[in-house]
Parts: sequence; C-alpha cells; structure tokens
Amino acid sequence: MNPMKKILGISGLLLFVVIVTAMAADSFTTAYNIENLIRRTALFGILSIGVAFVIITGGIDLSIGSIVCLVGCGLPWMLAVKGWSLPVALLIIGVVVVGLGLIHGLLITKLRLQPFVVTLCALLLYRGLARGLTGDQTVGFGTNFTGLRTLATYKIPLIGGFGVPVPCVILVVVAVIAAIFLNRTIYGRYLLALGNNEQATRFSGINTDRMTVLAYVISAVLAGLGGMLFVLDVNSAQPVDFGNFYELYAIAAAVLGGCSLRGGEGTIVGVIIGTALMQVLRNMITLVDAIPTHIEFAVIGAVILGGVIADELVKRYAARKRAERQAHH
Amino acid sequence: MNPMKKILGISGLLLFVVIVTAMAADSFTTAYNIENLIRRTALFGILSIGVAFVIITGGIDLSIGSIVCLVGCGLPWMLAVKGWSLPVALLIIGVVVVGLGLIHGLLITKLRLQPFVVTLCALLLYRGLARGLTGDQTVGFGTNFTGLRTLATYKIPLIGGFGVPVPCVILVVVAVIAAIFLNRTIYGRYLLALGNNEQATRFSGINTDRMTVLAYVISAVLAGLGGMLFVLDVNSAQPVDFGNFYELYAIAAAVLGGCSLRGGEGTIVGVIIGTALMQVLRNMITLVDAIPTHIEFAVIGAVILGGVIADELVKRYAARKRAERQAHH
Amino acid sequence: KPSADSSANSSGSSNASASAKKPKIVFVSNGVDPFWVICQAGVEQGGKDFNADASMIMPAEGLADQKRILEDLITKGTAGVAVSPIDPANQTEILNKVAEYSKLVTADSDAPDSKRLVYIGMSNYEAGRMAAQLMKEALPNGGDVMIFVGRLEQDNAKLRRQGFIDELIGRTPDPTRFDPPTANPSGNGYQVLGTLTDQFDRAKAKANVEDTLSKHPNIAGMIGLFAYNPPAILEALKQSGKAGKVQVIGFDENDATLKGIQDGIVLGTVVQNPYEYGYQAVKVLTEVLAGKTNVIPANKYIEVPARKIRKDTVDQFWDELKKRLGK
Amino acid sequence: MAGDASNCLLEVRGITKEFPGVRALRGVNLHLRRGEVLAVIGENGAGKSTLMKILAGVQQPDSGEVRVDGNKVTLEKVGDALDLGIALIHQELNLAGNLDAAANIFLGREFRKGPFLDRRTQHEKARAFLEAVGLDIDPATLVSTLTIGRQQLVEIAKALSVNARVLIMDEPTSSLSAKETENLFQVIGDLKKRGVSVVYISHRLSEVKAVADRVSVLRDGENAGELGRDAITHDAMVRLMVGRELSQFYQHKPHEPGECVLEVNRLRTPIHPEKEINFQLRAGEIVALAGLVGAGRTELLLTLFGVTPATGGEMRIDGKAHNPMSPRDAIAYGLALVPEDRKLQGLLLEMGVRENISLASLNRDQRRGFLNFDQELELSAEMIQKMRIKTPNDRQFAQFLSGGNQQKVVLGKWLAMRPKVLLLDEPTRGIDVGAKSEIYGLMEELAADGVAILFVSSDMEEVLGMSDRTLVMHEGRLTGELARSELSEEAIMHLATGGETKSVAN
Ligand SMILES: Nc1ncnc2c1ncn2[C@@H]1O[C@H](COP(=O)(O)OP(=O)(O)OP(=O)(O)O)[C@@H](O)[C@H]1O
Ligand SMILES: Nc1ncnc2c1ncn2[C@@H]1O[C@H](COP(=O)(O)OP(=O)(O)OP(=O)(O)O)[C@@H](O)[C@H]1O
Ligand SMILES: [Mg+2]
Ligand SMILES: [Mg+2]
Repeated sequence: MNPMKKILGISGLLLFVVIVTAMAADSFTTAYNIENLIRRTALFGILSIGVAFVIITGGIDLSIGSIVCLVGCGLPWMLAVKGWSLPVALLIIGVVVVGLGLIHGLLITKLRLQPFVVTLCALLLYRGLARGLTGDQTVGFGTNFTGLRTLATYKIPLIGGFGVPVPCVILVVVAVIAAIFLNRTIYGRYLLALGNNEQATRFSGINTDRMTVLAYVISAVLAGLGGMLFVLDVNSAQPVDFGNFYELYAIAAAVLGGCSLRGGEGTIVGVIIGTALMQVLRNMITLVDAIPTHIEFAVIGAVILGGVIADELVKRYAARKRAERQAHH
Repeated sequence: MNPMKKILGISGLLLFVVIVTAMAADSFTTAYNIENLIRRTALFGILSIGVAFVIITGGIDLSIGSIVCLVGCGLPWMLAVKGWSLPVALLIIGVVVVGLGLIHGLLITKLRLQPFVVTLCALLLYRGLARGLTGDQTVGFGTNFTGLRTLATYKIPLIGGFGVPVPCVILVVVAVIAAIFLNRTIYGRYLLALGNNEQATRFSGINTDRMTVLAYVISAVLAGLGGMLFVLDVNSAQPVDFGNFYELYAIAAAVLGGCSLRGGEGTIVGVIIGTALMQVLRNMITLVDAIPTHIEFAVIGAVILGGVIADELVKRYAARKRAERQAHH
Repeated sequence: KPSADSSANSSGSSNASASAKKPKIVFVSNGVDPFWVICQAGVEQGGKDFNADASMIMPAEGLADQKRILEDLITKGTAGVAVSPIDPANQTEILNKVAEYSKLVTADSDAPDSKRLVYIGMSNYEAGRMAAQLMKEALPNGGDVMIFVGRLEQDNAKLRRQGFIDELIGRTPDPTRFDPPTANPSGNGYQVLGTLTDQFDRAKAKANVEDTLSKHPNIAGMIGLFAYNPPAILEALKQSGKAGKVQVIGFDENDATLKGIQDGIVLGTVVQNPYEYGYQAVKVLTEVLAGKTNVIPANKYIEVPARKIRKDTVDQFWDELKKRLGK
Repeated sequence: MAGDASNCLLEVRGITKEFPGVRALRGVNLHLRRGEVLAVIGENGAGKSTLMKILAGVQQPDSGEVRVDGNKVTLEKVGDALDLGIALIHQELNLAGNLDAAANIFLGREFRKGPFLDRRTQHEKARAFLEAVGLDIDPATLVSTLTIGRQQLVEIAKALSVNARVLIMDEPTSSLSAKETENLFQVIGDLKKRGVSVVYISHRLSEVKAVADRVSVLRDGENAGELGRDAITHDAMVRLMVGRELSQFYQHKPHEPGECVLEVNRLRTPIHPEKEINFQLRAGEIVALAGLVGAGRTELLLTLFGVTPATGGEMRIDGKAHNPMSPRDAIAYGLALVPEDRKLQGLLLEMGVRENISLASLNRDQRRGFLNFDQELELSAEMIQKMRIKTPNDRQFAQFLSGGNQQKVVLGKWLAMRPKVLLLDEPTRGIDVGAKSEIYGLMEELAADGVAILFVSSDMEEVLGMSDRTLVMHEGRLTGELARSELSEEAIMHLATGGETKSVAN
C-alpha cells in the first residue's frame, strides 16, 4: 500500500485527539503548552526515528531505554561528578553509542543471534552498568551547565510570545536527514529492500550485513542523542528508572506511524506523527479534568486501539465501495 | 535444526550457573532455597508457556504482565474488598481472561491488526483498568484466605524436609498438557505449521484464524492463572507495578528456550529451562556476596548474552570440525 | 526445616573466619532511591561501629521482588534483617517468616502486626503536616496548591499527602482519613487542586508540572512529596520563568532542593533521617544479637523525627550530609 | 574441452559441493564459449542450481576451481560475480515486494545523482528493459502486486540490466507461457549477437531444443554427457538425463467423461469483477486451462478453492451449491488445489518432508485430535517412493530440497487427499521429465478413478499432450473451448490473445 495512505489514519486520529482536547481544555492551546508538547514530541521523536530504521530492516531494538539511561546518567556524571570537559564527554559518548550499535549489529549479523535476544540482554546490561557507574546515585547538573542545557530548554522566540524549543529544531534536522537518507539514497533503498527480502537483496550483490549493522548504529546513536537531550531537559537522572520503558514508547510510535514489524515499511513523517499522538494523549489526560490521571494508560491504550480499529474498518469500507462501483460499470 | 539440539545450549548454561552458584554459596542447595526457586520458576514458567504458544504462531503477546496485574488485583479485590464468593470470582476471572484472549485473537485475525500493536494497547489498557478498578490502592488478602493461598504457598512434604511447592505441581500439569497438545495433537501441529507459513497452512484447509485465536486465548488464560498464583503467593498487589515487565521475562524465557520469534519453532521443556535460568540468576545475585545487588540486571544480561554467544560459537566450531572430518575421509 | 535454622552459626559457615564473628545484617529498602543511598551510608557506618557485616539491598521491582529478596535472605542465613515493607498490611506472613529465622526490625515504614522487634522511623503523617506548615508559611494568604508524588498507593505517600492536606486546610489530624486522588479539598483559604503521580518517570514528573502550569496559570504553591519531585518542580518553573513566583515546598534532601532553599526559591523542605534509620537499625540488631534486649523500648518505636530545613539551617545540614556520604 | 581456450569465456573444473547428508556436486566440469547458449539439464536434484549458485557467488564450492578468461577467480560473494560480469536469474523469485519494478531491476546498481537516487533515469531505463522482455507495466508498479509470471519477467529484466558477459537463467520460463517464452528467445538471440554467453536451464525440453547451441547434462551431481547442436533431440536428452529410455511421454488416452461434478455459472472474481465465467467439469475428465501470463487463470482457481471468494455467480458441485469462503470449505466439498507459488502457498519451508505431506490429511484420521504417527510415517514413505522425491530422509526441511522435489512434496500432499476435483496450477513447474511423466501417469490414474482434473499450464506441450478439453482465458474472460480434436498451438494462441470466440461452453 501507498505509505502515505498508511499514515492518513494516524494523522486523522491525531487531529481528532487535538480537537477534542482543545475543546475540553482551554489551556491546551496556550503557547506554553504547545511549546511543551513540541519539546516532548521532539525528544521522544528522536528515539522513534532511530528505532524505525531497525524496524524497517525487520529487526527490533529493545536497548533504547537503557541507552537513554546510560547516556543520561553518563553525561552529568562525566561533567558534574568527574569534572571532565565537554568535548571529552561528548567524544566518549559518541564512541560508546557507536560502539554499542556496532556490537548489536555484529552479534545479529555475524553470529546470527535474534535481535530480540541481543537487545533484551543489552537492555538489562546497560541499565546495570549505569547503576554500577553511578553507585545508584542520582546524577545531575545542579545549577551549572546552563549554557549546555539551552540545547534542551531554550526556545527560539517567534512572534506572539511563542517560541520554538531547540529540541524541535534538532528533531527537524534529524528527521530531514533521516527522510532523505531513507527515501533518496541508495542506502535507504537497501534498508527497505533487505527488510522485505534479505536474501533477494543479498543476491543483488548488496552487503546486507553492513546495512543491518548500520541500522543498529543509527538507532543507538539517536538513542544516545535522545538520552543527552532528556537529561539536559530534566536536569538529573536516576539510573534505576531513567528512560525506563522508553523503548516501548519508541517502538509503539514507530509502529503507529506505519512501520511494520515484519520489516520493509515505514516513513519518517509517520513516526513523528505517531510520537506526537502519544504525547498529546498524555497531555490531554493531565489537562482534561474529567479524566482521572491514574487511568492514563487505559485512555492511551483505548484511544490508540480504537483509532487503529476505526482506520482498518474505514479502509475496508472504502475498498468494498470501490469494488462495488467497479462491478457495476 | 533438531529442537532438542537447540535447548542443549541453554541447558548447559543453566547447569553452569547452578554449579557456579552452588560452589559460591552453600545456602544455594538448602531445601528451603530450592523450594523457593522451584516455586518462582513455576510461577514464571506458566506465563512463559502461555506466551510460547503465541510466539510459535509467529505473533507476540505484550499484554501478559498487565493481565497478571488485572487478575492479581482483581482476585483480592473481589474476594477481600467486595466480599464475593470464590466460585463467583473464579468464574469472572475465567470469563474475563478467555474474553481478553478472544479479543486479541479476533482483532489480529479478523481485522489483520499487528499483534504488537494490539497487545501493546492491551498492556496499557489493562493496567489502567486495574488501577481504575482499585482506585490505585494496594489490594491484598491480609491474614484471610489462607486456605486458598495454599495453592501458591503450600509444599507437599517429601523425604528429608524437602517439599514440592504446589505451583510446581500446577506447572507440571500445565507443561505436560501443553507439551502433549503441541507435539501429539493435530492442533499443535497446526500451530507449528501456521507459524511456519500461515498461507500454506490455510491453503491446506486449516482454519488458521481459529488456531491463532486459540493461541492468544491460551496465552491470556495462562497469564490469568499465573496472575492468581502470583497474588496468592505475594498476598497483595499494587496495581501500578504488579506484573510490570513480566511479559518481557516471559518472552525472554521462551526465546531462550528455543522459540524463534519468526514462529514455527519451540519446545515446552526449553521454555521451562529458560525460565529456570532467569530465576537461578536472580537467586545467585542475592546469595553470592561478591556480586553487588544493584548490578543484578547487568549480570543477568551479561550471562545470557555470553551464554547465547558461547552456544553459537560452539555450534559453529562443531560444524566446522564435522565438515573437516567428512572432507578427510 | 530449612538449614538456616540457627542464624548465628550458618552465617559463619560459608565465610572465612575473620568475618565469622561478625553477624551478618542486611537492610532491605522498598525500592531504589538516593534516599536509600544515604541510608546505606548509615548502615555501613553502623557496620563499622558495631562490628557487623552490614549491607543494603534495594529491590528494583516492587512487592514481589522484595518478597523474593527476603526469601533469599532466609536462605542465606542472615542474622539480622531490617526492612522497609512496601505493603505492611499484607506482608505479615513473609515478615514473620523472616522473624522466625533472623532478628527483624522495620524501618521507615512499619508493620505493626508482624513479629518485628521494633520500628525505627518517623510518622509520615506528621511529616506531611510539617510540610503543610511550611506551605502556610510560604503562602500566608492562602492559594491554590498542587501535590506531586511518584505514586499514591504506598503508605508513606498516602500518609504524607494526607497529613499535608489535613494541616493545610485546617482539619483535625486523623491519620486514617483518606481523600481520593481526584479530590479537591479546600479550607482556610487553601485549595488543593489535585495530586499528580508519575510512576518514578522523571520526564513525566516534569511534564506533570508543566501541564499544571498550562492548566492553572494562577497556581500559588506546589509540593513534591518524593525526593525527586521538588527538583522536577524547580526545573519546570525555571524553564517557564516562574521560579520564585510559585511557592515550592520540598520533601527530602535532593541537592537541587537544598540549592533551591539556598537560592530562596524554595522556602523549606521536610527531611527524614535515612542515615539514622540505617545506623540505628544496625545498632539495634547487633545489640539484640549480642543478647542486649534492653535496647528495645516498651512501645517498640524508636523515633527518628523529621525536621524542617529552611534557609537558616540548610548550609549546616548540607555539610553534614556531604560528610556522611563521603563526598 | 579446455583445448579451444581461445574462445572459452568461463570454465569450471572439478567442482564438488556437499550439504549435510547430500552430495550435490561431484567433480563437475563445464565450459562456456563466447556468444553461445549452453543448456544445462538434468533431473530434479541433479545439482544444476547448486552449480549456478556457485558461479554467482551465492555458495562456495568445497573444492574445484572456476576460471574466467583463463584466470582462476574466487567468487566469495555475489558482488565478486557481478564484477566479473556473471549474472544469475534464480530459480526461485528473489524480489523485494515492497519496491517498485524499476527499483528491483536496478537493486544494488542504482542510478545516482551525487549521493542521491536518480529516479527519473532509473524509470526510463527500466522501461526499456521491461519492454525488452515484453512486460507492459509501469516501472513504478509495486512488485508485490504482480502475478508470479510477471514477477519472473521482472527478474529477467533485472538480469538483462546487468549488462553481463555471462547470463545464467535457472528455469526462467517456469511460469511463462508460449508468447513470453517466444519473446525471451528473441532476447537471447540478441544477446548472442552481442557476444553474451547464456547458460539456460529448463525442464521443458522443447525449449532447450529451440534455443540451445549445446547441451550439458548433469546426473546425480556428476557430468553425464554433452550434446552438440545437431545431436539435440528429445530422446537423446532424456537418455542422458535419466540413464534409460523414457518412451511414451504422454500416455494420454481420451477419457469417457462421466457426470458433471463442477458447474460454474456467471462466476465473477474480485480482480476481474466485470467478467463472467461459465464452464463445466465432468468426472474423469482432464481439462486444461490455457492463457497468457496474467490472463486470470490462477485467479479463477483461487476463487474455486475459496481463497478469494467470488463476488457473483454460482458454483455447483454434484449439483449442490458450493460457495466456499475458505480453502477449508472447498476441501470439505472434495476440492484440492496445488498452488502456483510453492514457496509462499505450498510449503512449510522449515518443517520436514513428512510434516508437509501429511498436513492436509491429518484430520482425516479420527483419533480425537491426536496425531497418528504410524500412519503419518507410512503416508510420507508412500509418497516419497511413489513420487520419487529425492531427499536424504523424510525429516529433511523442505527448504533444502531442489525445486522440483519441493513441487513433488506439494503434489504428494494433495494426492494423499484423494479429492473429487483436483485443481492444479502449473503442476509440473520446475519438474524434470521423469517426474513429469510420473505426474502425468498419476493424473491419468486419478482421472480413471473418476477424479475431475482442471489444470493450468503455461507449457504448451503439456496442454496439447494431456488435456481432454482446453479452456482458454484472456484478460479474465473465457474466450473459448477447444476439444481435443481442435487442439493446436495456433488455435490456443489465437484465443489466448483475445481472438474470435469459438464454441464457448455454456
Ligand atoms: N542448502 C541446502 N542444504 C541441503 N541440501 C541442499 C541444499 N541446496 C541443495 N541441496 C540438495 O542438493 C541437491 C542438488 O540440488 P539443486 O537445487 O542443485 O538441484 P537442481 O538440479 O537445481 O534440481 P531442480 O531441477 O529440481 O531445480 C539436491 O538433492 C538438494 O536437495
Ligand atoms: N493482488 C492483486 N492485485 C491486483 N491485481 C492482481 C493481483 N493479483 C493478480 N492480479 C491481476 O489479475 C490478473 C490475473 O492474474 P492471475 O494470477 O490469475 O493470472 P494467471 O493467468 O494465472 O497468470 P500468471 O501466469 O502470471 O500467474 C493479472 O492481470 C494480474 O495482474
Ligand atoms: Mg534447480
Ligand atoms: Mg498463474
């Protein structure tokens, strides 16, 4: 199916939720709230774009939340606790995330281990490492590093008191590069092809192993970037639960946005819309009085499921109509 | 590959971990500890067997932890808070879990939704429901219902002060039925076949939709059974985190035990061994003084990953040796 | 019968003779938190001072995990166990089982129905009231207040919140009262806007504050009941330029909270004394193991009271804290 | 052989390849001259595909060497072979269904503008190659929406686009009908003129006769002989392949048709909903369904079998209304279908031969749902023997069998069902002559037992040789029916290309 058609349903659902929330809560449309929503979507969106590459190859990456934790704890630990300089810290983080992505990819391609197993072990391992590294202590920037933290917290002022959060700019840059990479370069083409039929792609003379490794590296690097931005935004990280469950959110957003877990399908725009939907839903639950916050998960689950079902039913209905029309002419 | 060969590696790893732990900590081999290990393995094993059926069909069930939560909170809520009678409560739980499994299965087969999406929504939804139902309050049996709780806590005395925990008996019954069902009945064969190639199986006149639904029902029912036993064992449940992450443990155990996430493969024995491995590892970390408990996850992750890698390398080495031997004769 | 029938000799059986004389003591927390890291310092110091092999275990996955660890400690033959039970009302059984094989005390959170020797801690309800007193000091003319907390189904969270509400709106103290999470009690000119939970997700904790600012632009005060809540509040306020405009009262002694007090954007925080919980627990357990049962008071309650920290006391408190943590 | 090295482009010496339990190749030699078409033939499992995969760098030999232009080369990955100008059209389809035809054709060799894909050029170039193979589709068509036959043409276009010096075609025509095959031969002719060498593998011996300059025969993984241009005859090839005479290839005796078992009235199928189909099928009759690629034959069988339920009209079996909503319903009515795409619809690739054969008939044996292992074993042994399935044992995974043997496994599954109406979609696709004659024998036997057989075939010889009656389709419509007496290649082609309707069955 046309990928654009696939994201029609989810876009409609997003629009629907936005309209309903805007009507139910005046505060939804304030500049401040919209800025917050954009920033959160940006942070989670970066993770989702990363995992989308892996999902497109037909794999899965469960290590994202733990990489967010490792980097999120590691950055303040190096800067604030150890007092290392920023370039050193960034270099180390860069080397580590690329290294982790490489290791995942190599284990999956060279040793033919299942992606689920490798990245599940990674999930456990990196969280344990982060806890060991920090001695289970919260690490944060305190009141220092405000310059660096503008990366996550500054808003570029626009008209009318509204500002564009820097993470949003970062997301746009990442998304544009990702979209061009996926749709306009041969490597993106190879990723899509190998996600659909690994053997056919290999038989076409393409080094599919290398492409698969690349996907895991992209995922790890974007998880690392996300982890940095998250900790810069929140200002401190607690190793035991920083980034917990984020892999599920990221995967859910990617899948909602049209990535098939069987591989070979996915658009970057869809992934971002999927992420935005999750964030608007969570925002809605806090803003709208009628919804008790402790059933937050139930609401998110129900809305998404309802949306997906409605989407499917509408598609079927349209297909039936079309068939009938054809039969009659 | 021969399925028995596939579980050889994991059995070896289990044996290795058992021996290491037994040497490092005397208390490991006490009757009390072994009873505890058996009980925990039994509880988690029931969940893993359930999800194994879904994995065998090539699907995935992320709702397990939330079903454990829903049932685990629902049982004491009905019995202790509402004061309903046991048969009524059991009936309701039975109807609910079968119903949930049916809904998952039908959404996946009839509406062709992705299993990941359906059960992820279910994960969110049921946890939210459990929290709403109980008003986010801990529910438990207090000091009542001791008779019922023997189902999870009683040990059938054997010789030498050693007793077999009742959950172990339940696991054995479930496992034997599951193994017979999977290997000796045509339905088990259909499940394996459809996991291998859904279309070819449908073309062979098998109602694959019905078989898929059945797998999700089995998974939900066993998750429900597990949830009951968990809460009877722990005596109370907090809706916000009861059963959290259990789906990942269950899936990990099933995959370690030889189920391929692509479907069509899996043995019940393997699943139980996989579960036992996870439990022994956690036990080891508490018992062996040299391991700081806060790196527990890191140890589990590292051991499993190491084991899987070693298994693969050993297999390759053996294959190369065999090839060389053949070439020389 | 499990082999761990005699805790004293089994603890010696597995280890070298040097540690054989030292009784093994373990403090089991209710989760993983910096709070417990401070407690751990107390446990370790106690171990040194009273010649015990004392350590700390933090269950990462809630109730079932805590039970598993307690079972494993019985297996291990631990002489003395201190525990902060997550769900005391329903954990009597496992606690009594531990009490059967080891000396058991509760700390931080009590299980009065169990066979624990003594409870070391404070009253969360009273601590909540202290926080309300700080809030009233910050907002003498009343105003709208939002409560932020990790979870609400834990006893300590419930009691703190209730103590806070009751004191704030001027009810007569009653620790058994419970306002549902969605309630908006008001009185005395104060209105509680609600209670927002985050399940320990820090990003979510911050998002809760942000969403509150969206929804209630005129909010007067915020209180964070778990250690990381005040920093999350401060962070969101700073980013929205409202730091100092909304009154913040904290709980516990996170660095950011203490810094906030120094900077004058937090009026005060209520601190417990986790270091003392750990230290006292080891002290009591070693003495009981040595046969000195007179350390246990008749009411089975060793109080380690909560304190209010304001700008005047924060520097001294912080220095002391840093010293204890060996920073 | 190596003597005339001056003209020898590619040479294979002493290649041996072993799989667990199977010796696929034993010291095989082969040479290929510039601008020649070399046909490689042999029974199923003789090792043809394995040899070609070695030449394409997909698999590595255990021993032996490959020389190109007289130089020893190592072919460790597909890229190595492509660099040397060796391209392979695999026996099984190898396309990425989520990409369009153009993207598949140039996969791995994309046109670029700087680092970016140049779609426009790519589509233009792709169109030319698609035209060359006679496939009239937009290069932007998603491959997954094409029928197998058309996908095969895309594969051929892809191989042509490599600009190879050696083009290996492993059964390129197995899903193609006469017209496309004709077209392909023209393409091969052009390639020859340009000095390209072609290795051609097929089980359709008439094609081999038409296209090959030389034939090399493999038997059980060894060289079994060679035939020069003039020596290529049907019998000579068969003799070398099977090592004995195989007389009476089509043992067709006209059948006396019995009662009408299947009646189809004004049937409408989902893909061609505006066309109606009418025909009848009698007990003990063998009817062929001919037509060009994409004519709608597969579609019709799938509707009869309940896979894509009809959108209108009616079907009757033994006079009773039959409205199958799933294969299960159809099977209950006594239908069986050997599907076109064995990998996708026929086989459990990662399960044993035994499990594959027994799958459909498991529920026949009433043991309250329990498996009857003895019976299963017996059944698979019977089928392996009867169909001469070449496999080390009945636990071998289906994916490791040669293409033809896979097809036999699928056939075996359905023969075990003893159906009333047997629907066969390209039943001998990729099957060797020996096995073909066995399958024909089986068809005759079944027909004699009163089974009504409707088979789709793109192999003209087969249609001519096996049918009592032939139905011809064109663009989703039955354009005519030919009795055995009227049957000729010309008559079929006339109807298949949409010519005048002769006597339409009503
Ligand atoms: N990957 C594999 N593993 C095990 N056995 C294999 C494998 N590939 C091929 N074989 C075996 O090697 C032998 C030769 O197979 P090959 O596919 O080359 O035959 P073929 O001549 O192409 O036959 P066909 O005409 O049926 O396509 C067969 O017996 C087959 O079962
Ligand atoms: N899934 C599909 N979506 C759209 N069109 C389809 C689909 N499947 C088949 N078609 C079209 O329906 C027509 C009939 O296809 P069918 O497979 O029945 O033909 P066929 O005669 O068996 O040819 P082939 O030899 O290619 O299999 C073709 O034009 C084909 O393009
Ligand atoms: Mg072949
Ligand atoms: Mg066809």
